[in-house]
Amino acid sequence: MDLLNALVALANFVLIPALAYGSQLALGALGVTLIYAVLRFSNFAHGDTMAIGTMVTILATWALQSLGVSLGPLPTALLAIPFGIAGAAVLLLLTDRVVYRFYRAQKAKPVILVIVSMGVMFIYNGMTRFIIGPDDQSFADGERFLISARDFKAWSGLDEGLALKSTQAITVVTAIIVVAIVFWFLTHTRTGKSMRAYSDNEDLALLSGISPETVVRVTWIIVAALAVVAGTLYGLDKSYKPFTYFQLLLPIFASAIVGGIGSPVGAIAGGFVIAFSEVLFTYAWKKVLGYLLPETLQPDGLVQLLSTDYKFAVSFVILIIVLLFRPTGLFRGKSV
Amino acid sequence: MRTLALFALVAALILGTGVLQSWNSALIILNMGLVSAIMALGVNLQWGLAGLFNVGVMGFVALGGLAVVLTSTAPVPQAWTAGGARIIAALILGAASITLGAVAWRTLHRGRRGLAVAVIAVLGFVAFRWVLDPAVEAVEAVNPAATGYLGGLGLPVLLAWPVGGLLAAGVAWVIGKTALGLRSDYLAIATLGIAEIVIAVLKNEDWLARGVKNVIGLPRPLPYEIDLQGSPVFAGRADALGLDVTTASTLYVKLGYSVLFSAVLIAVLVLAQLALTSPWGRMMRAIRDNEEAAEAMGKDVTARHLQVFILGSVLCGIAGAMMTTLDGQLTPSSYQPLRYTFLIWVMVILGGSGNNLGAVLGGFLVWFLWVQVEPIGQWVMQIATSGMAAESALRVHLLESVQHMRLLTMGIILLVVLRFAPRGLLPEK
Amino acid sequence: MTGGYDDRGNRDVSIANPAGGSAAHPVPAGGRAQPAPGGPFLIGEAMTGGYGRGADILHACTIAVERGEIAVIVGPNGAGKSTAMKAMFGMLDLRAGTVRLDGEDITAISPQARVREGMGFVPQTQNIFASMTVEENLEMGAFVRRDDFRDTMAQVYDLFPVLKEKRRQPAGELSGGQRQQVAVGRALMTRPKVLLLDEPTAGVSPIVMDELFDRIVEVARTGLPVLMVEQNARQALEIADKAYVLVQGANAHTGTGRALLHDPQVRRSFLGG
Amino acid sequence: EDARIGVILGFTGPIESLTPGMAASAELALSEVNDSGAFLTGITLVPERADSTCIDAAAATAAAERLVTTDGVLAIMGADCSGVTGAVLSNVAVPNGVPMISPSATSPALSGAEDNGLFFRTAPSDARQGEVLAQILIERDIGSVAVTYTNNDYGKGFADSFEAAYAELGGEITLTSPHEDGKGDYSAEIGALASAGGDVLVVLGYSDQGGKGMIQAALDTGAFDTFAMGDGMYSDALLADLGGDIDGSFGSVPWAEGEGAEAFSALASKAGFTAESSYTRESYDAAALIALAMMKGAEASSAAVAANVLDVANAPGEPILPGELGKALKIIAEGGEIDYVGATDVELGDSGEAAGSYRYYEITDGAFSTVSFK
Amino acid sequence: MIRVENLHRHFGGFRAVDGATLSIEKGTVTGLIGPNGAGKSTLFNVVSGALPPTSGRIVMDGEDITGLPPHALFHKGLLRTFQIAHEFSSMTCRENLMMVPGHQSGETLWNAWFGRGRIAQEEAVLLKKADEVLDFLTISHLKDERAGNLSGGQKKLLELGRTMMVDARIVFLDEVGAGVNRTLLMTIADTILRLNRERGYTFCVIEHDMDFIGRICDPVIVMAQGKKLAEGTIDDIKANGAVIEAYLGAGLRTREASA
Ligand SMILES: Nc1ncnc2c1ncn2[C@@H]1O[C@H](COP(=O)(O)OP(=O)(O)OP(=O)(O)O)[C@@H](O)[C@H]1O
Ligand SMILES: Nc1ncnc2c1ncn2[C@@H]1O[C@H](COP(=O)(O)OP(=O)(O)OP(=O)(O)O)[C@@H](O)[C@H]1O
Ligand SMILES: CC(C)C[C@H](N)C(=O)O
Ligand SMILES: [Mg+2]
Ligand SMILES: [Mg+2]
Repeated sequence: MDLLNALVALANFVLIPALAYGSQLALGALGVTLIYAVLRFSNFAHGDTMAIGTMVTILATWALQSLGVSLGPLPTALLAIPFGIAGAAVLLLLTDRVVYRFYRAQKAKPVILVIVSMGVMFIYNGMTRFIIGPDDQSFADGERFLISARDFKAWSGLDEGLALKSTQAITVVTAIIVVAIVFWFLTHTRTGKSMRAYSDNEDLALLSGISPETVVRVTWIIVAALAVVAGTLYGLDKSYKPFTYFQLLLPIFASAIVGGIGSPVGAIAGGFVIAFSEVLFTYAWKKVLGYLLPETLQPDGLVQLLSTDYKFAVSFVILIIVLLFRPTGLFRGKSV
Repeated sequence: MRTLALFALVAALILGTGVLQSWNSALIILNMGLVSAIMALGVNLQWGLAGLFNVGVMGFVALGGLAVVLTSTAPVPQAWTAGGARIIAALILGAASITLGAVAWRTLHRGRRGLAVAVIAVLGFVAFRWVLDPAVEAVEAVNPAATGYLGGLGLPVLLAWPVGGLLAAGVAWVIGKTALGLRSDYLAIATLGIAEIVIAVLKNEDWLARGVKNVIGLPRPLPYEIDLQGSPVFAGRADALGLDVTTASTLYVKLGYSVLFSAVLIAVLVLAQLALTSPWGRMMRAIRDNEEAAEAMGKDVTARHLQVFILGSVLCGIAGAMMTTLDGQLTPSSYQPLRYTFLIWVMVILGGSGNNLGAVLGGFLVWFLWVQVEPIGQWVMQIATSGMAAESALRVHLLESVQHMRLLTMGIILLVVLRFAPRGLLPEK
Repeated sequence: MTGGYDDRGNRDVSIANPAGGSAAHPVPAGGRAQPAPGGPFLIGEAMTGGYGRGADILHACTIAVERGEIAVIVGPNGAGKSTAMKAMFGMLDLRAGTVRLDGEDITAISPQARVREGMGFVPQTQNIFASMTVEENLEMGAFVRRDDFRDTMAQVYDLFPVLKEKRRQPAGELSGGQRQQVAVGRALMTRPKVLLLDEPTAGVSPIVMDELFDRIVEVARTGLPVLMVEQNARQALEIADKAYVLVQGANAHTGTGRALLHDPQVRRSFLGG
Repeated sequence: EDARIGVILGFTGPIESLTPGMAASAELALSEVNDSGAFLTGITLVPERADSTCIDAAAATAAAERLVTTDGVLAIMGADCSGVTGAVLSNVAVPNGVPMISPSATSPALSGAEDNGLFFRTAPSDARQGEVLAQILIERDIGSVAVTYTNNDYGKGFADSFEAAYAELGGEITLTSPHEDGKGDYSAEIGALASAGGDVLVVLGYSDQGGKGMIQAALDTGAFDTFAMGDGMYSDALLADLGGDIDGSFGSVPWAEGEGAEAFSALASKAGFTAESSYTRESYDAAALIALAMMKGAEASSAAVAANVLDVANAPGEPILPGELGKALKIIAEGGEIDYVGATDVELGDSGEAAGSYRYYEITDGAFSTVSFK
Repeated sequence: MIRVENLHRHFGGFRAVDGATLSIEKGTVTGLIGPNGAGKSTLFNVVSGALPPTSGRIVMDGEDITGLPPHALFHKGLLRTFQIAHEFSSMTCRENLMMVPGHQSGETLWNAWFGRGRIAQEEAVLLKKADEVLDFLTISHLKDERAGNLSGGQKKLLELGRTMMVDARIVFLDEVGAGVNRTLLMTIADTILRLNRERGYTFCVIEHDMDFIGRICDPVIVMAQGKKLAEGTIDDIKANGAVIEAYLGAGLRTREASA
C-alpha cells in the first residue's frame, strides 16, 4: 500500500494532462461558443483561424528571437501573442466585411453561414500553408518544465515521477482567467450585454439603439484574441502543425456543445468533460492499483476498461449521455 | 427554368470534361456525382424536410461500405471455426444486456433504476468482453496479412446496396430512439459522435472487416476491364466503334455503373418528390416549422422524426454501399468527416435545402468542383505566376505551394456561388 | 423542453430564423438627418412601402403626432398599422414619403440612430430579449443613455410591480402579459422624446391595462408625444387627442379620439359595435 | 515529344509534410534522365503531379483517372499511402494498363492485390521490417516492450508482423496501443502504456504526426525514455525537435548500405533539398525505374514499363547508382544489361516488390548513427 | 368533461400552478380569467400535454389523460391554440389549415407513393374547407401568402382557424382575442357560440377582454397565483371583491359607468 506513489502516478498520467488538454479545448471552445452566441452560427473556420493566428505569432516570435528578445524562463511566444492577435483580428474583420456581412444583411439562415464558414475555412487553410507550409514548426523556448519527472523523483524519493510543464501551467491558468473575464464581460459590461441582446433579438437590439456593426466587430476581435491565445498555448505545449488545428475542431465543438452553447463557463466544463473522459476511461489502472493493493491482490491484467483505440468513441459516448440527461448542455446553453 | 438551366450547366461541365480532358474522367465524375446526389437527397430529406441536423452522414456511408464487405466477400472458413460462433454469441449477449438495461430503465422505480442499470451495464460489458475477446484474438490470428476476419456471405454484390440501407436503418433506429429528443446543434454533435463511434468500430474491430488493414478487391457487379480486353467479341465491337480496346473497356465499365447508379437515383428522386408534394410532405414541413404546434395539431412528431431520420440514413447507407462497390475496396481510415459529412452538407446547402432537385444538383456540382479544383487551382496559379521573373523567390514559392490551391479554390468558388445564390442555387420555393 | 412560452416550437435557429424570418430590411446605417423645420413633432408623411421586394403595404399613409399629444391608430387586422409604425422607426425602407422628427428629416437614418435621436418603440411581436433577465431587458432599453437610470428603473418597477419580483428571471420564462409589461418598460427606460407603442395592452389584465393607460396619459401630459396602435380601441380612443383609422395601408378616417369614438360607422366597422 | 509520368502523392492531408521531398526526388530522377540526353530520341519525360490526399480514395481515383485519361501519363510514380494506392491500382491502373511504382505504400496486404503485373514498389512490405525490428530488440537484450502504432494499414500491418516476430523470439509485449494521427492529445495512450510498463516503447508511426506526439508525451511525463522506431519515424525534423532527449533510442529504416544512399544525398543537396526524410530515396528509385524500363523497351509506353521494370531493377547487369542514370541509358542503348541499385539497393522480387535492406541506427549526441545494416 | 384535480406545475422553486382544482362542464363555454402570471397558460399547457405536471391529475370524460402527449389528446378531440401565435411560418395560410385534420391517408408514405388518386380526392375536400375557414376569418386574400408574413392579428386568426378545421370535442383558446380587431372578435364570439350550440363543442377560453368574456362565457373561473380564486357567472365574478382587487381593478366600474 503506497498511497503517495499511487496519487503521483494518477496525477502525472491522468490529472495533469487532462487538465491541460481540457483547458486547451476550453480556450478553443470559448471562441466557438462566442461566435455561436452572438453571430448564431457554428464557425468551421475557427480551427484554421487558430492556425493562421498562431502562424502570425510564430513569425513574430522568430523575429523577436532573431532580435535577441527573450522572456527568460517563459516562452518568447507570449510576447508575440499581441502581434498574432492583431493579425488575426485584421483578418477576421476583413473576412467579415467581405463575406459574412452580406449574409447578415440578407438575414440568411444560420446553416448558410455554417457552409460559408467552411468556404472561409478552406481559404484560411490554403493561406496558412502558402505562408508557413504544412510542416511542424517549433517555436517554443524558455524552460520546458516547471518540474520534470526526473527532478521530482530525485526530490521526493518516490518511485513515480511527476512532471509539470510550464506550458501546462500557463494554459490552465490562462483558461480560467480568460473564461472568468469573458463571463464577466458578457454579463456585466454594457458592450457585453449589448452582444447578448443582439444575439437574442437582432431587430429589437436595433430598436434599443445598439449598433449591430459595433457588436459584430467587437465579437470578432475577442474571437481573434481567444483563437490566438488558444492556438499559441496549444502550439507551445504540443506542436504547431496546421493540419492538427483543423483536427482540433471536432473536440472543440464537442466541448462547446456539451458545456452548453453560448455559455463561457460551459466551455471550460465541456473541455474538461471531453478531456477527462478520453483519459479516464481508457486509463490502465494497473499501476495505480499496484501501489494501492497488497501483494496478493495485485491485478494480472491491465485493469483497463476500454482500449485506447476507443478514446474518441468513449468521449462521445459520455457526451451523448450527458446530453440525454441535460439536453442543452451542462450549463443550460442556448436551446435555439 | 432556372432548374433546367442549372442542370444543363452541370451536364455541360461534365460533357466539357469529356471533351477537354477525357470521357473516362467525365464518367468517373458523373458516377461519384450520382452517388453524392443520393447522399445529398438523404440529408435533404432529414434537414430540408424535417429540420433534423444530422452530421453523422459519414457513419451511415461507412455502414453501407461495411455492408458490401459483409454481403459480398467470400467467407473465411478457418476464421469461422476459430471463433465465429463465439463472436456471434458475444454479440447476442451484448444486445441482450442492452435490452435488459433499457427495460430496467423503463420499468423500475425512479430511485433505484440508475443503480440497477449501471450494474447491468457493467456486468453485461464484462461478460461481453469475456466472451468476445478470445474469439476475436483467434479470428484475427488467421493469416492477418490477407484475412484475419470472418469474411462475408459471398452473395452478389448488388444485394449489398439494400443491405447497406438496412444496416443504416438499424443504426438510425437506435440513434433515433435515444438522441432524436435533442435539438439542433445538440443533435448534431450527438450524430457526429455516433458516426465517429461507427468509424472507430470499423477501424478497430479487425474481425469484422479487417479494420485499418482494409479489404481490397471487392467483387463487382460488372465485368473486369481486363476480361473485356481479353474478349474477342468485345474487341470486335470496340473496333467497330473506332475505339481502342482499353478505352472502350474502361468506358464500358464506367457506363455500366452510371446506368446502375442512375436507376437508383431516379427511383429515389421520384419517391422523394412524390413524398414531398403529398400531405406527408406538408406534415413534415409543418413539423419543421413549429414542432409544438404540429404536436398540438395531432401529429406524432417523435414518430415522424424517427421515420424521416431512418429514411434519410437509409439513403446514405445505400449510397455508401454503392460507393464502396465503385471503389472496389473498404478503407475505414478514409472516412473523414470533412469529406463524407460536411462536403455532403455543402452539396445540400449549395443546391438549395428543402428542394430535392437542388440537392441532386448540389451533389453533382460540388463533386465536380471537388475533383476539378485541383487543375483549376494549378491553372490559376500558372496564370498568376506567368508574369513573374522565372527565378523570383515568390514565383518559386507559389509554384511549390500550388497543391494548396486546391482547397483554396474550393473555398473561393463556394463563397462566390453562395454570394450570388445565398439561399442555394435552387431554393425551396 | 423550455415550455410553452417559446415563440418557436422548433427551437432550431438554423431553420426558423429567430428574428421571425421577417423580410423587413431596416434603413442601413450611414444616412444623415436633414433639417426640415416646421410641422408636427413626429410625422410620417405620405409613406409608401412594403416588405423586401413585395408589393406595397402602405399607400401614401400619413401619421403625425404633436408634442404632449396621444395619437392612436386603429384599423382591421392587416391594415398596415404595424407596418406604418415600423416605417416611422426605419425598420422598413420606404419607397416614397418622408419621416420627420422635431424639424429634421430622418427618412434616411438607421433605426439605431433614431433611438439616439430620442425615439422609443415597442413592437407588436418579438418585443423582448427572451434569454436575458427582466432587469437586463430594462437596461437594454437604457442602452443609449449615459446618465444614471436607476430612478427610471424604479419607476418602471413601480408601474409593474411583478417585474421587480421577477427581475432576475429570463424574460422568456414570463407569462404573456408579463412579457408585454417588460416590453413597455423597456421602451420607457429609453427616456424617449417620442414613444411609439404597437398594441401595448395586448394580453395584459384589466387592472394592469388601466394603470398602463393612466401612465400613458401621465407621460403625455409631461410633453412626451405618444403614438400607439390599439385594438382595445374604445379605451384608447377615450384618451386619444388624435386618431387615425387605417384601412389597407391608407388613411380612412382621421379626427380626435372622441369624434371617431362616436362616429357610428367607425364604431361598427372597427370598434366592435 | 513529351512522355508524361504521373506523380501521385498526398500533397494535402496527413502526410503533406513528407510529400514535397518525395515529389522532388522523383522529379530529380526524371530531369536527370532528360538532362543526360541519352534517353529515347526526341522524348522528354514530364512529371505530372496530382494529389492523392493520402486518405480519400475517391478523390485519389479521380485524380489518377484524370492523369491517365486526360494527360495520358504512361506510368505512375505513386501513390503514397497504402489505402489510396490500392484504390488507384484497381480502379485506374489495372483497367487502363498503366503501371504504378509506389515508393511508400508498405502495407503487406498489397502483396496480394490483383495487379495484372502492373504494380511495383520500391519500399519493402512491412511484414519484413517487423522481423528486423524484433531482431534488433533481442540483440539489445530487451525482453519487454510496449508498442504503439499509427492506426492505419501501415501501422497495423507493421505492428502485427512485429508482434509475431518478437513473440517468436521470446519477447514480451505489455500492451499494443494504436494512436490516431493529427490528433491533439496523446495523454490517454501514454497513460495506458506507462501503466503497462516495458523497457522501451516501440513507436511505429510517422515522425511528423502521432508518432512524434507519442514520444513527446512519453518524454514529458517520464513514462519512457528510450524508443524503438519504425521507418516512418526517421527524419531530421524529429531530431531537430527532440534532439538530445532521445539519445539512446534506435530504430530501423529501409536503407541501402553505403554508396547508393550517399550518392543520392549528394544529388539531393545539390538540387537544393534534403534527402534525409522518409521515402525520398524510394521515390527517386521509383521514377528512375520507370525511365529505365522505357529505355529498355525502346519506346515510351506503358507496356514497355510494365514489361521491363523487373529486368532493369535486378541482376544481372552493370550496377547503377543515383546520378548514373545517363550511364545506364547509354548501356541499355548499346544493348547491355543493367542492375539498378539506386538509393535503396533496389532488388524487386517476382511480385514486383522490393526485398529491401534496413539500416539499424541509434541516436547518439542528437544525430543518427548507423549500427549495422540488415 | 374535463376535471383538473389538485394540479401542480412548478418551475424550479416557483409554483406557476399551485394545486388548482376545477372542472369544465360538457357543453359550456367556460371562461378562464386571472391576473397576468396567474398560471392560466401553464394550466392549458399541462392539460393539453405540452408540459408534464409536477403532480395532480387530469380527467377527461372519466378517463385519466394526465401526461398523454398532445398529439394523442388531439385525436381524443382536445384542441388548443397558443397565446403567442404558433403558425407554420414557411407554409401558406391554406397549407396551415389543410395540415390540421388527423388521419389523412396521404400522411403515410405508402399512400404518398402509391395512393395518389385517393389523396387527390381528400385534398379537394380539405381545400374547400380551408377556403371556407379563411373566408370566415376575412383573410382569404392571403391564402397563398406565407403565414410568417401575416400581421400579428392575422396570425391569431389563423391560429383560431385551425381549430375550425376538425370536429373537436373541447377547444382551449388562449387569448385568441389579443390583437384581434374588436369587430372581428365579436363575429368570432358569435361563431364560438354557434359551434357550441350547434355542434356541441365545449370551449375553455382565456381572455382579458371582459366584453368578450361577458358575451360568451358561462361559467367564468378566476385563477390567481396558481389556484382557483372564484367561479360563477360573469355577473357574480364582476361583483366579487377579491376578483376586483386582484384582477379587474376599480377602473372597470368607472369605465362601465361612463360607457
Ligand atoms: N418556463 C418557465 N420557467 C419559469 N417560470 C415560468 C415558466 N413559464 C411560466 N413561468 C411563470 O409561471 C407564471 C404563470 O405563467 P402563465 O403563463 O401560466 O400565466 P398566465 O396566467 O397565462 O398569464 P397571462 O395572462 O399574462 O398570459 C408566471 O409568473 C411565469 O413567470
Ligand atoms: N414580414 C412581412 N413580410 C411580408 N408581408 C408582411 C410582413 N408583415 C406583415 N405583412 C403584410 O402586411 C400587411 C400589413 O401588416 P401589419 O402587420 O402592418 O398589419 P396590422 O395593421 O398591424 O395588423 P394587426 O392588427 O393584425 O397587427 C398584412 O397583410 C401582412 O400580410
Ligand atoms: C507515405 C507513407 C507514410 C505511407 C505508409 N508507409 C503507408 O503504407 O501507408
Ligand atoms: Mg400589428
Ligand atoms: Mg397566458
